[in-house]
Amino acid sequence: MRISYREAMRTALHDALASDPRVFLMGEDVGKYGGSYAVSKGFLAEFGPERIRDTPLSELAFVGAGVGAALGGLRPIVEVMTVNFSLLALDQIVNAAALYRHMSAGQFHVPLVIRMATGAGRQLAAQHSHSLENWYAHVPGLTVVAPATIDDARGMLAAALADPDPVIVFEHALLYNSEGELSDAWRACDLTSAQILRQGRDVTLIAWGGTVAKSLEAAAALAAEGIDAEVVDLRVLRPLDDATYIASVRRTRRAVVVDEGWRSGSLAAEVMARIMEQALYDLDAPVARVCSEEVPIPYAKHLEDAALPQPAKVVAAVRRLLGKG
Amino acid sequence: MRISYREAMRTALHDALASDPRVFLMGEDVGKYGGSYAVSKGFLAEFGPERIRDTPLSELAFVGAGVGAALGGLRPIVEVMTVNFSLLALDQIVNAAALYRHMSAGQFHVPLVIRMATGAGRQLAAQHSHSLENWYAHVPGLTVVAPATIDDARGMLAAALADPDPVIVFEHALLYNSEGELSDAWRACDLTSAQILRQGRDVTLIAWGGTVAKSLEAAAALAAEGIDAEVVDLRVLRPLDDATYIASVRRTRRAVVVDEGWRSGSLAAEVMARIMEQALYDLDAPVARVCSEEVPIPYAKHLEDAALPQPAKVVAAVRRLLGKG
Amino acid sequence: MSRAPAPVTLPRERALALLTDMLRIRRFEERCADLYGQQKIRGFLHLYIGEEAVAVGAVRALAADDAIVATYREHGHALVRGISANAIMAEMYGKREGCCRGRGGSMHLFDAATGFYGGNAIVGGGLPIAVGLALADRMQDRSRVTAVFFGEGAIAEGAFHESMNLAALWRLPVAFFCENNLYAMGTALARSESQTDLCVKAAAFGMPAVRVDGMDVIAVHEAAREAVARVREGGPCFVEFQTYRYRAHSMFDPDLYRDNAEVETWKARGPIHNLSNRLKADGLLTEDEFLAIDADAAKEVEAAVAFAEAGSLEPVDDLALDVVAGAAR
Amino acid sequence: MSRAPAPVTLPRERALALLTDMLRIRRFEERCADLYGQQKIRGFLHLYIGEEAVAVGAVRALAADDAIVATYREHGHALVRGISANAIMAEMYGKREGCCRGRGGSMHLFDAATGFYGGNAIVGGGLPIAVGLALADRMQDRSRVTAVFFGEGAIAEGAFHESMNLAALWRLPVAFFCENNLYAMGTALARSESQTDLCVKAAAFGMPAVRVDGMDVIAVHEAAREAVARVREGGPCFVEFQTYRYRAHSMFDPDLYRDNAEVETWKARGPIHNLSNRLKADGLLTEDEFLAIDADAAKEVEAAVAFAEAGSLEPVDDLALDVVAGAAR
Ligand SMILES: Cc1ncc(C[n+]2csc(CCOP(=O)(O)OP(=O)(O)O)c2C)c(N)n1
Ligand SMILES: Cc1ncc(C[n+]2csc(CCOP(=O)(O)OP(=O)(O)O)c2C)c(N)n1
Ligand SMILES: [Mg+2]
Ligand SMILES: [Mg+2]
Repeated sequence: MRISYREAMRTALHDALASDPRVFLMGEDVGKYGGSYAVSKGFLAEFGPERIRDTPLSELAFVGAGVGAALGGLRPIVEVMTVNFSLLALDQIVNAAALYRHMSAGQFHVPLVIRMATGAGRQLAAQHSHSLENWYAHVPGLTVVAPATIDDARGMLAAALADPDPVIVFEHALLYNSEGELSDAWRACDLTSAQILRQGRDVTLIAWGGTVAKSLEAAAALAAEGIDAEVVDLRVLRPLDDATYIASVRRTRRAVVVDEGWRSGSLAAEVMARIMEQALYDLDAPVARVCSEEVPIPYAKHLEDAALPQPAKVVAAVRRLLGKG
Repeated sequence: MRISYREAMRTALHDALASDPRVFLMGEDVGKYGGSYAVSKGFLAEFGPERIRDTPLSELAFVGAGVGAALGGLRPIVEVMTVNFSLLALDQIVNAAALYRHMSAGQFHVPLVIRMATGAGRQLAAQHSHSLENWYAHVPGLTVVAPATIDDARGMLAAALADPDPVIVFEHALLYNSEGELSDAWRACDLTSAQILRQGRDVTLIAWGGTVAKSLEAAAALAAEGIDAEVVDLRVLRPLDDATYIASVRRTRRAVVVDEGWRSGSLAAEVMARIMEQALYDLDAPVARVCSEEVPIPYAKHLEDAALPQPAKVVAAVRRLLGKG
Repeated sequence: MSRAPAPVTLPRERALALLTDMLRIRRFEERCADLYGQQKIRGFLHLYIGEEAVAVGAVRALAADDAIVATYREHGHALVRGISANAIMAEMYGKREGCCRGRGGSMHLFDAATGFYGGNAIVGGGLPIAVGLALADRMQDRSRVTAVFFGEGAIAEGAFHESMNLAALWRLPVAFFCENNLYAMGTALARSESQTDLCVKAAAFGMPAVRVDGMDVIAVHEAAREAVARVREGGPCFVEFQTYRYRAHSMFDPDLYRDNAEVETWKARGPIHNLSNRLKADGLLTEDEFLAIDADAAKEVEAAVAFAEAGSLEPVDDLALDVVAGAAR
Repeated sequence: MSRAPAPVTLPRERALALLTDMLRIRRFEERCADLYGQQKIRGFLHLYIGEEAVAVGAVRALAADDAIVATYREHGHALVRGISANAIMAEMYGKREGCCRGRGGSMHLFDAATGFYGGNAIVGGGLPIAVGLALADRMQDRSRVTAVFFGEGAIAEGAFHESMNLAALWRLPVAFFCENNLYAMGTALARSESQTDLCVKAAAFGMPAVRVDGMDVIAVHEAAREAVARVREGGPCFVEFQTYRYRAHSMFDPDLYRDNAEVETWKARGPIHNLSNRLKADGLLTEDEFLAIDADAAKEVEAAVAFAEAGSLEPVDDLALDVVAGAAR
């Protein structure tokens, strides 16, 4: 069945709400407005204002209320409209959600799902274009996922809700309109494994979220040049599934990490460090990375395009790795 | 002259206040209380409540007020008591301080200095023991420094105040009581270079802030075993001075990065990635890292010690690198 | 609206200036909506149509060197403040000739020359900055006032609370100008505030608080002038302007949360014909004069479009400029 | 204090129970201070001495299955709630027998059995969590009340504002118990709030707000009982307990910001002799009885110290437990 990412996410949410009375959705404009990305359109009428709970503009408190509601036995899905606004809620995420189990020595736990749109590419300029996945992936106590495929948009939420601890779900804003085939694999979605989306022998492209499609595009372009790229979708950003991408790199002996975050301090760096730690002697060349330039994301399209990872930059990086630069 | 880190920082602050009427200090308990680390004790009496400005518990607003005051022609030094509370102020730091110059295309800039204590080691438990340097070092528009030596405690502040853009100063809480010789070098403090604190031939230890002393201690222990370690203090976490540490690694052909942050998504990873990118073929072994364990920092001393990087762990990592593990 | 229009209490020239500004904003923004449809303007675009009286009456109450901090719905404020329509339009085209060389777009208009400190896309994000600007003025003995505009939605944010307290505690010259258009995206005031009387909330900081009909530019102007005078002398002040946006929140908003009757009721109170009718009733304006002002406004806008169309693109090589002083590191 | 003591309005047993709890806290904390000097307890230690009437009167006003969210100054609340002195002391020793197996320490006492949701070292950090607990109760039709304790310093934080609004807007069963001890570290209330009448601030959310003498445990208890009843039926309520801490903010605080006369004035109003004098005046307590209660309290504390001393250390191999379910990843 061919559906959009939005529809997949929407169906997943609908399922969760319909099947578990403990689940509710809370956030700015999830109800009357229909969700700022229209993911929850119609839900208010169907599930009512208690379970489709519009909140005031109070990111810190409604995320914290999600922590409390999870402690109180519910399974809240808190929607922080975009990662940009999550900066206001970080204290509750890092100092409460991520720490309760530990500080209480396992007496309490926080089965909270926080969804947020992330990323750039729609000319929303500097304050609305952040990609801060690596900040979250740095924090023990959190599980961080980035559904990039239709299957994951459909399947990851249920796994996140089944998790007894907080899960952060990053939905790249450019993905909502993307379409694809929903396979049966969505039912087996886990929060532990990376996935090989394209097999190849010459180089491994490691991507997640918004850079997966760009990497697949790059792989297609490379194929036309006779370069056979493998594409790994990390899917889960914390904990990283080292086994999958490192096995791939061992086979291809070359890798490019494609990350929409700024280069310095990126998750790409973490992946590179792990490859160095675990597979240095299997490499034929240093692992490369294509990240966002180290600038705030500008509004003008040509500048925004230049600031972000693009398939052409990935292709160029691969060519350099293969000495064909 | 032998002085404490606290005294060095205090003198630097005093100098700045005495020599530039645009400079003022603002934060929780910087005045009447004397500063939570006693750095500004006595300042209120000397400079008055306008310039030694106690704030209510309002991290978001008083940091943002610092941004505004900097835009308005002052040179605010905002003290966020500890990095743990800076989570509440991140929006103003990331979405305002770091972006104003860019969004306004250079019409406005934010000469703001934000000081904060960081790090663990005093049994303050999970919510009071964060090391989030890498979060800040990830953000374009910010300069991030970590004075670890007496000279830097004395000299970096003036350089930070001279910078036309926001500078984040991380002071590791365990350093305040440390003592050392103040050399004349403090006058030449820049915000650009890393520094070699100990020369050695066999391995490079790369550290900053709270891990510098631990690395020097490890180097001393290694020397007793006949292993000659070079110790690089990064000093500046954004932008990183690649030239210095990479030249060192080229000489020693081995490196261990010592980082009090959690391993995943650490600044250590960034350093490793850059070494891979720039000096892979000069390495005799994968670069190793000693970071905090991936757990919230516990209260009990034996657990806290186990969670943090320690000289013995650095020594062990070096031994492993040299095949003497 | 069957009552006779209230008489105009301002001198004709002043009243006409207000009318002119409102028309300039209206025509500018209507054109923006077109251009968005044509994909000449991209990203988020938040129109101010319906709310013009607030920016016009309030900004015109400020002295030339007062400071302004605004939101993402700030074209009106920028235009009235004196950023040229050309520079704003070119900015929204992403052109080098824009007031921020295309880096900012609709939500991030800045202008040092006129003390326009943005354009902020974080709800409530401008409030602490305004406090800091005012603090700098006070510490440097300048008599400048900082006016910060924000929607009623921002009042639920912690930033509002913390900023109001700091400004009141330190008696800083900040004019808190709240544009209460009843909705924050799709969320009506009563569904976001336990206390919908915003002046009560503001007064709880010990700050004077006033409510004004934001559809009446003269009332806005007079209230703002009083507030600004008070702020210049005595410390912060809060003004609630009761207004309404005719259009959707942004160009992405399907506008499902209000009913048409409500929109029409507010349109009937529209700030432009509110004033023009009164001027006409007082014999201070003819229909021809009105049309001439309107035509001038349209002309200014068309010139701005032409300017933006003819603009150039910032070289990609300059991407890393203006991150920190010098090139990005 | 030359007036005759006010009569005790509670039955003797109830009043004695309150006295007993206050003495338990007092002796426990005095011992903590010693132990800190001996470096048996480390990290931050915030003593509640002087404020005992608040925790005792308020916690005793809750039903057994109500929820509590507290701050880093929470030994008293934990003790009254029913976490054993043994488990608390062992926690502060960093021992495995502590209520959080040594992971939390003084600032992070937790206990699932008694609904004690911590111990939070972020000022204001517990407020949103309390809102969420109450939301969960409401949505699950439980009649539980959540009591959240916080200092007056927390009122300046955005978290207070946002949480008060959510609780009032959604009419959630939260009792906001503000411990106004006049200082936030070294910052006096008047230097942190433009409006020092905290009830005015709270009432601006449309929430009932009450002020009580926090040195009078009976007054505290009665006000808290009323508040809790109100919350259980109708929605949130704010209570300001006016109290004072006799000791420094933490063991690191040189306490330079208050003068001795002020401290002494408050000590004269001390909650323990306030109540014991009244009981004696009413003929409900003899000095011997008082000494016996006090001796029991001291005995409980000594037993707790012995328990903690005899405790064991969590194996370092278990460091990564309780990060997420299973071992840390
Ligand atoms: C902190 C933050 N949260 C959420 C958003 C998304 N958002 C943009 S505008 C808006 C509504 C703001 O309403 P209001 O303050 O009343 O201003 P108005 O748009 O009505 O002028 C929202 C929720 C944002 N930009 N910033
Ligand atoms: C968000 C935050 N900022 C700063 C601190 C440091 N700090 C700890 S307690 C405290 C004072 C709090 O005062 P109050 O809320 O009145 O409680 P009290 O200590 O008087 O009981 C401060 C500033 C903190 N823990 N959290
Ligand atoms: Mg609004
Ligand atoms: Mg207090």
